[in-house]
Amino acid sequence: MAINVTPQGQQHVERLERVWTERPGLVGWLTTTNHKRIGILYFFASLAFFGAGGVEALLIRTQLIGPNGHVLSPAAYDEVFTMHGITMIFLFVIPMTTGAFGNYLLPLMIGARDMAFPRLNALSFWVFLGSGLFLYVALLQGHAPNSGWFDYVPLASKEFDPGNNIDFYGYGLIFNGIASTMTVINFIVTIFKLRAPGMSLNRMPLFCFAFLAVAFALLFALPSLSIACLFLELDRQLGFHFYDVAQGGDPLLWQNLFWIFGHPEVYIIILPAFGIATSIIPAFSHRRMVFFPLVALAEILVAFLGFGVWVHHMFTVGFSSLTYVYFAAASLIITIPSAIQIFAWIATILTGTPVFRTPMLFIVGFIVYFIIGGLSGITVAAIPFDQQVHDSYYIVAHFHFVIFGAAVFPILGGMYFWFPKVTGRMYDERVGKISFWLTFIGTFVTFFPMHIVGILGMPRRNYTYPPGLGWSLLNFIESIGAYLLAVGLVLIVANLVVSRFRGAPAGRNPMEGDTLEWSTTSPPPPYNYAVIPTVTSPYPMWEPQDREADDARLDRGEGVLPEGHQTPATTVQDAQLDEILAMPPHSAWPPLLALMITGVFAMLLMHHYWIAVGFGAVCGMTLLAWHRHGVEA
Amino acid sequence: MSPPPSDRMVWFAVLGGAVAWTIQFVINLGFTFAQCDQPIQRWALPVHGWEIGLSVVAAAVTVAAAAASLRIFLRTYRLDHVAEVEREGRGEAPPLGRINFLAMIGLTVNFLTLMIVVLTAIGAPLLPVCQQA
Amino acid sequence: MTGSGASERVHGSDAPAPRSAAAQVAAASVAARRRSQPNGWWGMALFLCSEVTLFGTLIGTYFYLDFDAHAWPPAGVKAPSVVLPLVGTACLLTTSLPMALAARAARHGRRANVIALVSGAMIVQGLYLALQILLFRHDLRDFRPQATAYGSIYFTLLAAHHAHVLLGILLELAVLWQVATKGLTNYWLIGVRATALYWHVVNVLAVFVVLTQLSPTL
Amino acid sequence: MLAASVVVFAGAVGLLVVAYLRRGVRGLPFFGERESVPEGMVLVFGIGVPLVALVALFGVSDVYLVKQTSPPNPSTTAMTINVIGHQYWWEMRYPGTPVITANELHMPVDTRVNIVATSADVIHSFWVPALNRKIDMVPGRRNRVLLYANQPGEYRGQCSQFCGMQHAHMAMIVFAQRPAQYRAWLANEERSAMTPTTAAARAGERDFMNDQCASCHYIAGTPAQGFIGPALTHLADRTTLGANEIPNRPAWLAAWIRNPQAIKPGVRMPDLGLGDNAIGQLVAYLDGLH
Repeated sequence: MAINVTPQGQQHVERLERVWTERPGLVGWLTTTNHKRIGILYFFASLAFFGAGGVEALLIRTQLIGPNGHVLSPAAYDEVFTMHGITMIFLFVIPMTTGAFGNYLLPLMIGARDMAFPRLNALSFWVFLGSGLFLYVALLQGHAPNSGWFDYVPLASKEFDPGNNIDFYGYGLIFNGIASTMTVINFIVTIFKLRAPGMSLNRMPLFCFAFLAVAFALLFALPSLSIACLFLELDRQLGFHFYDVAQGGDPLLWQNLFWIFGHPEVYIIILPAFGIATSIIPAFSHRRMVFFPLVALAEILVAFLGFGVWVHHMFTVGFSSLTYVYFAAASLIITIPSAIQIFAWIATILTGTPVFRTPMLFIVGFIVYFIIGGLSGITVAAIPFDQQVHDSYYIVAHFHFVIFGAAVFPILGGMYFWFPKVTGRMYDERVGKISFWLTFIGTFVTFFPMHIVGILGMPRRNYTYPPGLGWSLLNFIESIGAYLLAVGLVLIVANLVVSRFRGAPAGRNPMEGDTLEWSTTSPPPPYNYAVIPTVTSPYPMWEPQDREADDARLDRGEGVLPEGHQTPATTVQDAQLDEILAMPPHSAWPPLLALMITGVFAMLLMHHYWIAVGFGAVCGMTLLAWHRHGVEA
Repeated sequence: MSPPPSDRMVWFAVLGGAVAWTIQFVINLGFTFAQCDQPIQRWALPVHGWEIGLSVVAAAVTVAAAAASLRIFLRTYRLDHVAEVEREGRGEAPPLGRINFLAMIGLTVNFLTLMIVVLTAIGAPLLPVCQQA
Repeated sequence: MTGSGASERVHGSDAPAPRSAAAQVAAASVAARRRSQPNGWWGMALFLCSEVTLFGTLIGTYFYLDFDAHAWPPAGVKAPSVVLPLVGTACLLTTSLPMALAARAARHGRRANVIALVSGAMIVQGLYLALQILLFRHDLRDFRPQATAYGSIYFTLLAAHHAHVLLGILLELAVLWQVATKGLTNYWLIGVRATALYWHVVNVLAVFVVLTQLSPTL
Repeated sequence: MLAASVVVFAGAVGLLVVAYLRRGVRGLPFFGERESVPEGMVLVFGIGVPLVALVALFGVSDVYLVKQTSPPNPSTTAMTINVIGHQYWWEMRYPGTPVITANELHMPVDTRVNIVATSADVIHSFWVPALNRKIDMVPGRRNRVLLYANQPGEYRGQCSQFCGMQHAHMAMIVFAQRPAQYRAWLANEERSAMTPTTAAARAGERDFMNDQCASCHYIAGTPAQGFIGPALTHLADRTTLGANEIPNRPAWLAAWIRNPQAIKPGVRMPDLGLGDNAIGQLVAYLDGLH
């Protein structure tokens, strides 16, 4: 987008403004198909769920602050730790990364004006919201899932869990999976087809590589989870026998299916963090990432190898050691892409001239914690060691360093980093730094002692523990750390909320960022760019001649595409201009369809199968209407 | 570079090893499950024999893919140091830059998948077939 | 070609901007000039990736349970009969040809051919579905999914594929209706191509499903 | 493994510190701005070094050590004990003897004991951290693990796979005893239950056999043949009740019988609503089962 707009350029801008004006008010938000608005909706929804999951975490730590705690009843504790896991993974990290960051930034970074399927994009948000509320209705009713987010059968079978707690889980995750599948299909097509002309694969920002990897991983991992949940519900509702060993089923079938999804999931959670890190580090180090192709490769390869390691969650179920070796081999080699990234980041910071502002601090914290989590990860890839610490607090420590330390820190850093772009105002740097140190120290104090307490033999998922086993002090420290961490997180939110209204104006590129989104105004206009940007490198903002070319083309009114919601589509590999797409404007169908789908699952849950079929039929008709009133291009 | 390598060749160079390992992995897994996870032995499979055979094939394919990517890499590298431009993330113009970029990716991917294939091949025959771990 | 070169041509003559909505000629010319697959095609292709994985999981489950079992199929259940399923699948496979031709006709804007070819394919697919439903009900009389794990996976696997056949037929109905009423607009031209792609994959899946279903006998 | 981890961690953090100290300066000390140096760094530390370390780790742990930690062939072990996981307690059976006991596993020291771990309901996991690794107890599988104690003593074990509401209170004690003591214990366990001597105890026995108790519990040599709950043949010789939840003393036993749910919410044993008198008699009976 042009940096300085001349009068001739201005008239083109005004035309775009007219074409892309959005509906005002609530209706505007309900029927929007603008990727930035949808991103913001995702952001607030998943932030709310993060709050809920955080409260659950604090309840857990309060319960365990001392031996024989009785803040929660055993039953309540089981529901709380289950919902904590489900919330943080399915309702916070994934929607926050793919939903909020991906939706808002991806089209901007590739120089597009929207996602490939804007209405599908809206639909996946509303379906995600439906599934989240679906699961939380369960908690409010006191029927929340209660056999862990891993939900092992037979504990989760009708015989041992007769209530509808598990049905909320089974249906809820299928429901949630629909939303994620739609999102990732949208992402992949967007990245394949909507890159600005000239942005061939080797000129694509690393952020996009990370999200491409995430999208593919989710696309191939989710069916396994959906099938596992389908089997579970068939067993529970219709008396099938997939998991019933008495009738030729196998409880380990669930574990296999679940972890075929569950391990790629771990990388799905961490990869967006890599993407955010790879866009923050160059900006603050004032240099390009060291060894660009290798970093891009590492992001893709992690997602791929992640499918070959799932049984390392099952090293104690008694498979043959031969089976385990196949997985141990992959589990060890998969650390190499991560090592490549870590040292590429470090080398970039080392050889650049880094400025340690708040986002950068979070990234450094992320690197430190990712190394800790990664190293403990290697130790549990060693089968004999894993068989000792498996299902102990050592594992809890390991994956919290990976998931909280390594996945959430970049999210927090990214919030600070892109806050000026989204709101047009700066956050408070001093408060930002304080909030970083609070979260950093809090995280360490909360999760590091868990390694020790785990090696001392404390199993996971215990609602309490007896005194005199040497666990009490460590648990006390962990709980204190958790409160510290909570304070830090609240401070971050406070900082952003206050800055939203009081912050200094940010301008276009307050972070000296290197990707396209920094070339447009903050916040960006509905059409993102007045001219479809020129791209000749993965760091477009560091190619001044291209930005000047944009100015010139705006004056000539070239590549403005002012008639209708238009964006160019390009070829998949080399991004040569292929056609001009007309994007659908606002639409009421997505929220409506999402409502119908919610109806289907609600009715399934209440065993009104015929009504559910009715809702299904209505969904079909809604889809017809959707396509009848589809835009014509 | 005359003529540029066909897309089919480039993508084999990138994905060959990955696909080979996937197939080796799935078949190996099928064998141990079939052989070990049943109360009564319905069939006796030559698991170790199959493993070695598979590993050899997988390794061969991976090496072939690696060789392909090396060849493509060198052919593109000779031309005004595209590789350097790519390594530094300056984005040489496609298709040349993109092909060189993919070739570098292919080299690494095939190297790492070859490692997994080899580790599996070394580790597996040393262990009894159905010994519960 | 360099990026700037590309974007200079954003308004160039070879970049077809959409004209009035239902202009079939324009649609056909866009289709003719396209150098890569359109978004709609990619969307369907990726959706099908997830469907293929889904069936991979189902088939994997079938054999996982098979490997677990003392006897497969369990005592009291006779191994599936081969002839009808194979014949049915063979007929279904033939429908890939008319669908492929329909996609081609659509790209050349031959609306009548599209309608004829798709309806022709749809009739065969409908007959296939009818046959499969009969067989399904017949099997249900022999053994039930609630009886053993074998029954559970057997019927789930088949039901999943039949559901996909049904969905495909519904897709075709929608496409036929729209193409008949609105013409081969760009939107529905891509719709035809996506539907054809869907059917190719469903047909290939049919082969794997039927081979799995018959594996105890074969 | 720990040492290596510390080295890697220290190295990486060290580099970050250097980066902070030289934040004003481009390039590296000594090497300057040559791009090939950081790239070489990525190749060496990102691929080369880890690869060597990982291959070594793979060979040592996943190929060599696995053989050591895999359960040995039963023919090479001195004895076998079957452990069956229940929600939320452990059943121990000593093959070749009529002994069936619960929650307290007695074994001789310096003896290789082959544990066969199965489950009667959901998935549990058998773990005595001080004696060996854990092994899951999966319905339909007979997993095995070696147990070996070279010191006499009491070792705490706990279920480590989430198995329901009282997962936290599914513990056990392993008594590693000198062979003589062990043989004495086994000999005693092999006897059928003592016939009650006092009037109260006899009344308690009657209640036990007539009330619901007998339908769930097993007492050798009596009509009580239930296996839903723990075997009580020699209950009085155990040190704890409710899977290591409360000490085995008459007062506690009475409290447990009066309302198990109050002590261990979610436990399978129901509140039988017995009067104090009946409870007293039951305690008298059970407390005599040595």
